[in-house]
Amino acid sequence: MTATQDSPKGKLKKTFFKSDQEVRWCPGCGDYGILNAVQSTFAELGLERENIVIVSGIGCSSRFPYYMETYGFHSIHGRAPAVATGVKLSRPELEVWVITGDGDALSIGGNHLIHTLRRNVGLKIILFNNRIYGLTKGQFSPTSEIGKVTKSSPYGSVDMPFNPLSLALGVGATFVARTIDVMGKHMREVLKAAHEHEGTAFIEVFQDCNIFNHGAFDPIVKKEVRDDRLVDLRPNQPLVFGQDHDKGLIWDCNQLRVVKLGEADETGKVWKEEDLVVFDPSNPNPSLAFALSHLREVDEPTPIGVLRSIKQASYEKMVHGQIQGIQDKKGERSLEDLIYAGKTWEVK
Amino acid sequence: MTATQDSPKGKLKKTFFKSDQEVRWCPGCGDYGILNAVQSTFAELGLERENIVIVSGIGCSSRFPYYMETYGFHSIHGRAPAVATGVKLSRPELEVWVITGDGDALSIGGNHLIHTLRRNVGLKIILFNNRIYGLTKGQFSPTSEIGKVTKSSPYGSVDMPFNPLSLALGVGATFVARTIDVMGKHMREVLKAAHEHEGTAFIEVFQDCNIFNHGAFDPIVKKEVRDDRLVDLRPNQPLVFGQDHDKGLIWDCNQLRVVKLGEADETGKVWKEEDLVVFDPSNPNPSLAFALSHLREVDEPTPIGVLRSIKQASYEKMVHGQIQGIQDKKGERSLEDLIYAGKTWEVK
Amino acid sequence: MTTVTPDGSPTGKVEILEEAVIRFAGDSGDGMQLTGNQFSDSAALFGNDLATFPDFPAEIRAPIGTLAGVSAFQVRISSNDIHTPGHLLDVLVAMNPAALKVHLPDLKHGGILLVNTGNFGKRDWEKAGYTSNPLEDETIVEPYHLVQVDLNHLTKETLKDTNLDNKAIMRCKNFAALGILLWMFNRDLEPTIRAIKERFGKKAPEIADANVAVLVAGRNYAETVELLDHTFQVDQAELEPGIYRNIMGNQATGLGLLAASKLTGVQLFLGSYPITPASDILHQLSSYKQDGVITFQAEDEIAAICSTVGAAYAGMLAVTTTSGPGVALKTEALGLGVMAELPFVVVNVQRGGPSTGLPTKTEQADLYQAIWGRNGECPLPVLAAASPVDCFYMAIEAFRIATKYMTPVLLLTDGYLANGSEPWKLPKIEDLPKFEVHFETNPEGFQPYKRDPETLARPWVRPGTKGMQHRIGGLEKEDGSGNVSYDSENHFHMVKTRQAKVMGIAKDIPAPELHGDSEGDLLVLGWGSTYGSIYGAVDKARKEGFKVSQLHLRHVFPLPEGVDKILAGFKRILVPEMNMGQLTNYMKTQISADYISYPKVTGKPFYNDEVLRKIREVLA
Amino acid sequence: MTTVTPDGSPTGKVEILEEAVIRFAGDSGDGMQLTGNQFSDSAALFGNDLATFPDFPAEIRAPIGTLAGVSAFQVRISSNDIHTPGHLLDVLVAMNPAALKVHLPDLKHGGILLVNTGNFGKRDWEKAGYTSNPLEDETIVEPYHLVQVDLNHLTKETLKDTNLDNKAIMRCKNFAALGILLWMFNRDLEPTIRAIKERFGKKAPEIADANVAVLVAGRNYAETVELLDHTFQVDQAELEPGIYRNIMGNQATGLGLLAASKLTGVQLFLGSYPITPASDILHQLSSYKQDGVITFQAEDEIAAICSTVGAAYAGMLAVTTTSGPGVALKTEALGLGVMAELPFVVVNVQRGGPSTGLPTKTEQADLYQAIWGRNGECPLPVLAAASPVDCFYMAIEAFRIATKYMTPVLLLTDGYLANGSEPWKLPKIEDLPKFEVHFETNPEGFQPYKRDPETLARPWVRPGTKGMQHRIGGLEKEDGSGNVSYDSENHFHMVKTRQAKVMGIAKDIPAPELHGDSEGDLLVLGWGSTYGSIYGAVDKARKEGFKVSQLHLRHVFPLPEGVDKILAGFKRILVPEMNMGQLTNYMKTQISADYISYPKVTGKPFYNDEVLRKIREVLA
Ligand SMILES: Cc1ncc(C[n+]2csc(CCOP(=O)(O)OP(=O)(O)O)c2C)c(N)n1
Ligand SMILES: Cc1ncc(C[n+]2csc(CCOP(=O)(O)OP(=O)(O)O)c2C)c(N)n1
Ligand code: SF4
Ligand code: SF4
Ligand SMILES: [Mg+2]
Ligand SMILES: [Mg+2]
Repeated sequence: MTATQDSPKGKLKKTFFKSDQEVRWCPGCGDYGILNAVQSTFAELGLERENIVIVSGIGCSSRFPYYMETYGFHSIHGRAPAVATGVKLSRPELEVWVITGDGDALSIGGNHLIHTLRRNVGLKIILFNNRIYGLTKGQFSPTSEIGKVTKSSPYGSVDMPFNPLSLALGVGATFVARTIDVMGKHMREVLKAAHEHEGTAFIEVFQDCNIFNHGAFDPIVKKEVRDDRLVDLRPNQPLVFGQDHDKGLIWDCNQLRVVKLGEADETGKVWKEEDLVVFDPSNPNPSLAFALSHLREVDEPTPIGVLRSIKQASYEKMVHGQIQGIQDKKGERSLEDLIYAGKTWEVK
Repeated sequence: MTATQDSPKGKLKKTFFKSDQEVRWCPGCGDYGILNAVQSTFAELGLERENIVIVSGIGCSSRFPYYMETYGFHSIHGRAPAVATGVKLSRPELEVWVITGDGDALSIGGNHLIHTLRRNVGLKIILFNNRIYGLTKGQFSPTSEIGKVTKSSPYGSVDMPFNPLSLALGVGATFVARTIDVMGKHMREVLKAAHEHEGTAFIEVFQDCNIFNHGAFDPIVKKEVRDDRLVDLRPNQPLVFGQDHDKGLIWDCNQLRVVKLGEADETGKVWKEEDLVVFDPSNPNPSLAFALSHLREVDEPTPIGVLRSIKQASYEKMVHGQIQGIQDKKGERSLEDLIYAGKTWEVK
Repeated sequence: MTTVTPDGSPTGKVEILEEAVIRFAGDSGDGMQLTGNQFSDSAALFGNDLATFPDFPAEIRAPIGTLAGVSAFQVRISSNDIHTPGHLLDVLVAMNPAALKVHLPDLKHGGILLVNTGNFGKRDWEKAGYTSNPLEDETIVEPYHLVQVDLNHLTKETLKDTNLDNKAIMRCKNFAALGILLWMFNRDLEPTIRAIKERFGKKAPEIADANVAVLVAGRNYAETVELLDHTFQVDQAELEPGIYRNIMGNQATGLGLLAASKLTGVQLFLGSYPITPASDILHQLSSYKQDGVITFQAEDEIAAICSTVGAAYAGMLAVTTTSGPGVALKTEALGLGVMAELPFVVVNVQRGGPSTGLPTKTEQADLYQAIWGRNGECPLPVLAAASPVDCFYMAIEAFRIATKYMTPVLLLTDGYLANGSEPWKLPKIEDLPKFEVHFETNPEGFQPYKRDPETLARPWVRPGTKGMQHRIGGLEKEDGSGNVSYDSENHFHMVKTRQAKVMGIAKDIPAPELHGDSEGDLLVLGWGSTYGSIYGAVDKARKEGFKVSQLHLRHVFPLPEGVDKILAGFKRILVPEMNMGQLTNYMKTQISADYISYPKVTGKPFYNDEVLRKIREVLA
Repeated sequence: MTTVTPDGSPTGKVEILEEAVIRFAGDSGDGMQLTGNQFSDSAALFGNDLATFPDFPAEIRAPIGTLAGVSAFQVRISSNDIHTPGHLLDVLVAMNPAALKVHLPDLKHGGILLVNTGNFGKRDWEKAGYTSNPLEDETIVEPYHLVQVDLNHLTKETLKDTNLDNKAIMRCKNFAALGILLWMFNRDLEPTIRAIKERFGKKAPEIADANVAVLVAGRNYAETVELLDHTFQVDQAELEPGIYRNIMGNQATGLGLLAASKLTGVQLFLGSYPITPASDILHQLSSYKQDGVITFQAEDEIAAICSTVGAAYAGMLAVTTTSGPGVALKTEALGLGVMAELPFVVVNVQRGGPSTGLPTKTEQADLYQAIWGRNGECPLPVLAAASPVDCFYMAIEAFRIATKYMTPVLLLTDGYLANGSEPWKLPKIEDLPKFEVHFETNPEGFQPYKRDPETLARPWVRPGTKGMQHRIGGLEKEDGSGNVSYDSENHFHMVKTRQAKVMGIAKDIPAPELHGDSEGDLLVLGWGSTYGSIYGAVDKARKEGFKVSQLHLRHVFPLPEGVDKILAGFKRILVPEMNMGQLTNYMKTQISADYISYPKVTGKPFYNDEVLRKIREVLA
């Protein structure tokens, strides 16, 4: 608990959102970076601490609310979106953020996640994807790759993983994004976009578990390779990437394909920027976003940034709008009206 | 129970798969047509009754196993894919079919469904989609359209529905198809393709609930409109549809678009069959299948048939393959080996 | 004792009855529920006491004319104060052979059996599994007073000049039966005619007219042919003066939940997932939008309760409604509610179990689950409504306890209460239980687990309140600060505190009223929906001279203070319940006494007679 | 009594102890579990009886040097037959100030306190919340025999000529402590050196060499400086002759499950979802692929048990493993298992509750849930293992009962058993319980619910068996045919039959052995992991002359036949349990007697002394 303190709008520091609880993740854990980015973003946005509710499930990541000087609810494994839906439906005026892990959100909590997304409840969901169960000390998760050796798969996992972005797009998410624990600035931008979105914002963060799955994302996020292995999505820009901005994506044979810019390919064709696919996250049709989410991690660039952000009324708006409309038409009833209703008769 | 009876292979009648239980769906229910098609297909395939296990959840549709002279398990609401996974992993040699409804599979059972699909467990899942909860007498389901008035939404539902095919594609399903209760022949073909598939086959069937949601699919499946409102997918064929085969689908501005064949459009372009998208369900990249699943029901044709059918080892094959491999290398241990292992010492 | 019937119509002899039990039975499509309700309404308006109970078929509509498709509605009308819809029938209306087969066993010997012969063709009785026409089989119908009417023909004749098609015409035939029954009991047709017009008048005036015509035709036919040589009369009951309304248990529950919201001014939130026999509460609250009720049909029971937990945290009167299998799924989150000490209500409308069991039948077998069905030391108050009307008051009581003690509360009702109805003497609004809800807003010295010294409740803070940000969750927490704590002694302290808080409610709930003397040979102890069955039986037994009393629990856990003293006044305690002895075992853990368990697990409620017989047996 | 130590090394005085309790405590990264295990192994090889118990910190690795990051391992070595890892410590090894702070309260006055001064810098003791160096604070260390060694320095010096980097070098320091302890107890280094080489030899021979060097250096240093003026000796225990192995409870459970499979020849299937403290069973069975074990890490606990139900239906020995919150999620499917009468096992490794509670601490508070935690009348057998080794036998017993009676079985263990270890005298294979599993294959007269007249079990049919197709499910079914039935009397019959089947198991399970006389003033009744704590206490109390005996339940529901007779031999029954009195209440429902509940809910097991004190108090 901290005493009342006015929010010095516009010049908040991230410490304004720090609670008095000692942060207890392992040294080197990627969770620290995300905590940092969230605190900074809230500060930059000048949010009021008392108007924020952070709901989490169970997992290392789900300890998050303890470290935030906001309202917080560390609920049970996999159920954070359902708890948060109750909060948001009850109090649409509050900012409700959900913190969850790849096990919490996609394994036990898969059902609540997909229903939250289809309903477009106004929650901002940050999925800390470390491709492992951290808290229970290292079993494979629904995002662990095939062949992964863990405590519960000593001979290698045989479970095909989910692609969280494809999953979200498939169930009708209205805002889908991805960012990376070590890319603070990028993350803050994504978080801000999520904040602005009406309805559910789903953000996958690649997060390093220093203890049980260290370096899982190195092949694509290490500084040296990052530019060639990631494609950072910019609204209404052609899909260019590469350290030298020398590669791009075209639509070919019903799918996306990587081409080198300014060089002739085997057919002799020289690709230019204007041949590339131009990407618009606000397109109501999710076909291209889906194709992007499906780029193969091994040999194609991994998309980061906002894949989808469309306008659609949030669930709480629909719910309250309906109530308001009916109230406006019919008016509230007194308890007496309600009880003394239907067929009544008098005994004298 | 019926007495032993040899399966007269090759000349089976569908009655061979009829159990002695009286069928108890409402008169006019679409479920009858599906029961019929399944029995016929099993007969055509010459399956052995004792090698089939049908697992269902709870719902009108889930009464299905009682009517089949096979092994059957009417389990609990939403859990059929999980129960069936246990059966299939234990006994890969059995045919395991799952019968489920839109509430059973997509509401309470959503999590098991998506995990079954991503793992590619060798189950054949038939989802009876009547866009309503039938058994509990008419509440809206996760496939009911916005605005639907039901017992639990007297002022109209405000929940955005799932698109079951997009959902399946988003979570990595290897076989995805759709058919219609009143199109027996089409359904039997789809069922056969599902039977042949390795891994999970997911089949959505548009099913009329005569009592609580009668005519829900009429705008697209009624005989008069059907040809113009449905596009029946044929492998490696251009996407043509329409009573007069006069319409087709092209890829335009990052999504599919309907064009009229042989006529000039506003830009003056005359579209021909060779301009159309050619569809191949065996393409490992699901981008186009996803785009198809997203055609708008109101003004674009609804795809039926097989949207996706790719080769990928089934989960049970992976599991048993791994066990076999390790057994081949290390051999089984006797109980003695196992108990008298680790650091032992003797007390004399 | 003679009375003139309201419309002064009786032509022949009139037999005065204290009460009558009537059952309407037919195919699901025959409109038996509507007919039964109309008959009940007319009895209520007339001034009888009454109780009703529908008997639905299994969930899916079975093929027409089959045994599985039979739907029935029972009503008991009385000139006395009654509490159950009765057992053996005075009148059975059987619209087809299947209805006859299913329900005849319940008809009293000598009772009136009214059949619609229009549906007794060969195919009809074959479908019901008869090998010959049962109406022609003396061994079947001989014990009864058989009255045969071709209602199909009567209906068709009556409506032959209308524009209705045959299907629509045949749908009216239940009103012919109703007309006959109203004649039989000397009832005025007027209220029924008015009701028909209200129901169909606006949307389908031609249907309303047809139904009225058939109703009148049925009455006239019976009168003309003197269908019985005398008619019956059940006089007005001496009910307390007041405004009355007939109400079903589920309806009362829904209304009670909303009443709690109106009384406190705190908005109502329902998170629910449909399940028989609880769904109607969801339906009802969904129609309360004009009163600001938020209803959320969740993807499953887990999401339903979790959204409820979230809503309670957010400062709503939050409730989730379900039945046994749903509670099973909710237990993990109930534990969270106990740990986070949040106020919300879980309504379990019990049905036949275990597993999917008998979804449309009644049972009381979820008491163990309610009291003990969670991992860890996880106590929470358990209430049980005693009658359809009591559902209203217990719903309010559940919210009172939840918000005062900051705890989840389980309210048990069951299929019998849910769908059964009885007249409700409507309370004055000012007589309704008052309770206030307090949201903590003062940051001075605030701690999320600082307890009220009397109730041991922690403060309820609405997120959004300035300066009171705090974190809660499912891990054990330090008392006071609410910080996560792995400390051994704190854990023991918290386990004891949570228990003490719940047990402390015993002081704050009314001692159950004793029906009968405070000492005797036998106390019949019940809980929940058996109230009426036991009441009637104890009444009769006392009249027979037995030293027996009744005690009925509506607050089951914790027991109200003083129950031990009441029990001590009796030599033995008979515990009838619709389970294998769950209250009996629970009582053994609380108060030692000589309990006799009397289980009945047939999917049907106890009948007065059964309990009476058992009392006689025990005291023989 | 004097003995020569194995390597004949003691130079100074040797004190013979009956037993010693030693705890190694340090930071999570300090390797305390390994050190403790190595010390235990050497004691086991030497011939002591022993019991061990680790004390992990909460799940996430806390920052180095903090209180939350302390990890400990306790071992009690004895020349007697012992059953618990003991309570107060004879020796505490504290590798840093945080370890000192957390564990010092448990050190006996006069006990040896070995500290690594290398980690007692100002920043170190500040991190542990001390305001001055505790080693210099007499009020803190005065009551103990403080032994200060700079293990960091010793280790660095020893390894200064190796190629290891500083981090790797510092990881060896626990072996210096181990060397000192082995010297202190006059133990041969040889077995430990062999173990180090086995463990590290192949992958990292330079690490193995370094560890050995530091181990020897520790021993030599202690000997050279005569760290204590005398050393200790704990003689061999008189254990029954045989081959022994040290085993932890979870390990024994996993092995028992596999043993059942090997004994019956039926393949083992595990459907599970990770949860502390049950996950290790999943890990272990996942490594049993060469034995054909199928392990399925499901998406959640519901899928875990449902896949288990499916596997049981398919003819496997099927099991699901979890802890309390997981059982909460499994209850609906458990009901299905009861209704479908399928044989499978649910293992609940209990932890501190309610809700998420104290995941790494032990508790026995899921007994209510196990016996009564389901909707409807849903009885199933509940077993509880009494010791780490007993987990092996109870796992086999669970499958025996499940398959013989066609019922789900709940096996309760807990965190204390799961991670605690004791020596196991390995059984001869031919002495293991025999049981056969029968699959019905004869279609003649087959009915899916035709019952064995003795056990009331229905037949188990593997799908794929010709001519025996049938349908089962969660709706109530007709006895015999298994067809769905809504019949009232059939339902009552089935409810009674399912109950009779489970209660009938009482005849088929061994009466619990009485420890002590069959009559007396007090019976101490326990269940599950309290066995050892009660055993030691009763032993001592009897030596003190009290008329007290012990009865321990491993079959909790139903109670074995004859328990009532045993209880009748005692005036009062004391029930110590790690909950608020769950067995006590359960017993009240079964056998009336004068029970005294003795609850402890601190996340820690009972100590012998506590129980002893309570016995004295009760009998005072
Ligand atoms: C009902 C239930 N089942 C299982 C667990 C154990 N559990 C806690 S967290 C967790 C998975 C954590 O993985 P993830 O969500 O990826 O979070 P991370 O620790 O990696 O951040 C599991 C299985 C639990 N707490 N509750
Ligand atoms: C745990 C649980 N919750 C709820 C129910 C009630 N229930 C049974 S079926 C059903 C939904 C049925 O809808 P659907 O799956 O679409 O099947 P349909 O009847 O339409 O074929 C529900 C809510 C139940 N049986 N079990
Ligand atoms: S276990 Fe992994 S995810 Fe958890 S706190 Fe440690 S580094 Fe982070
Ligand atoms: S309620 Fe609807 S889905 Fe169910 S059986 Fe009747 S028509 Fe079919
Ligand atoms: Mg993770
Ligand atoms: Mg449906």
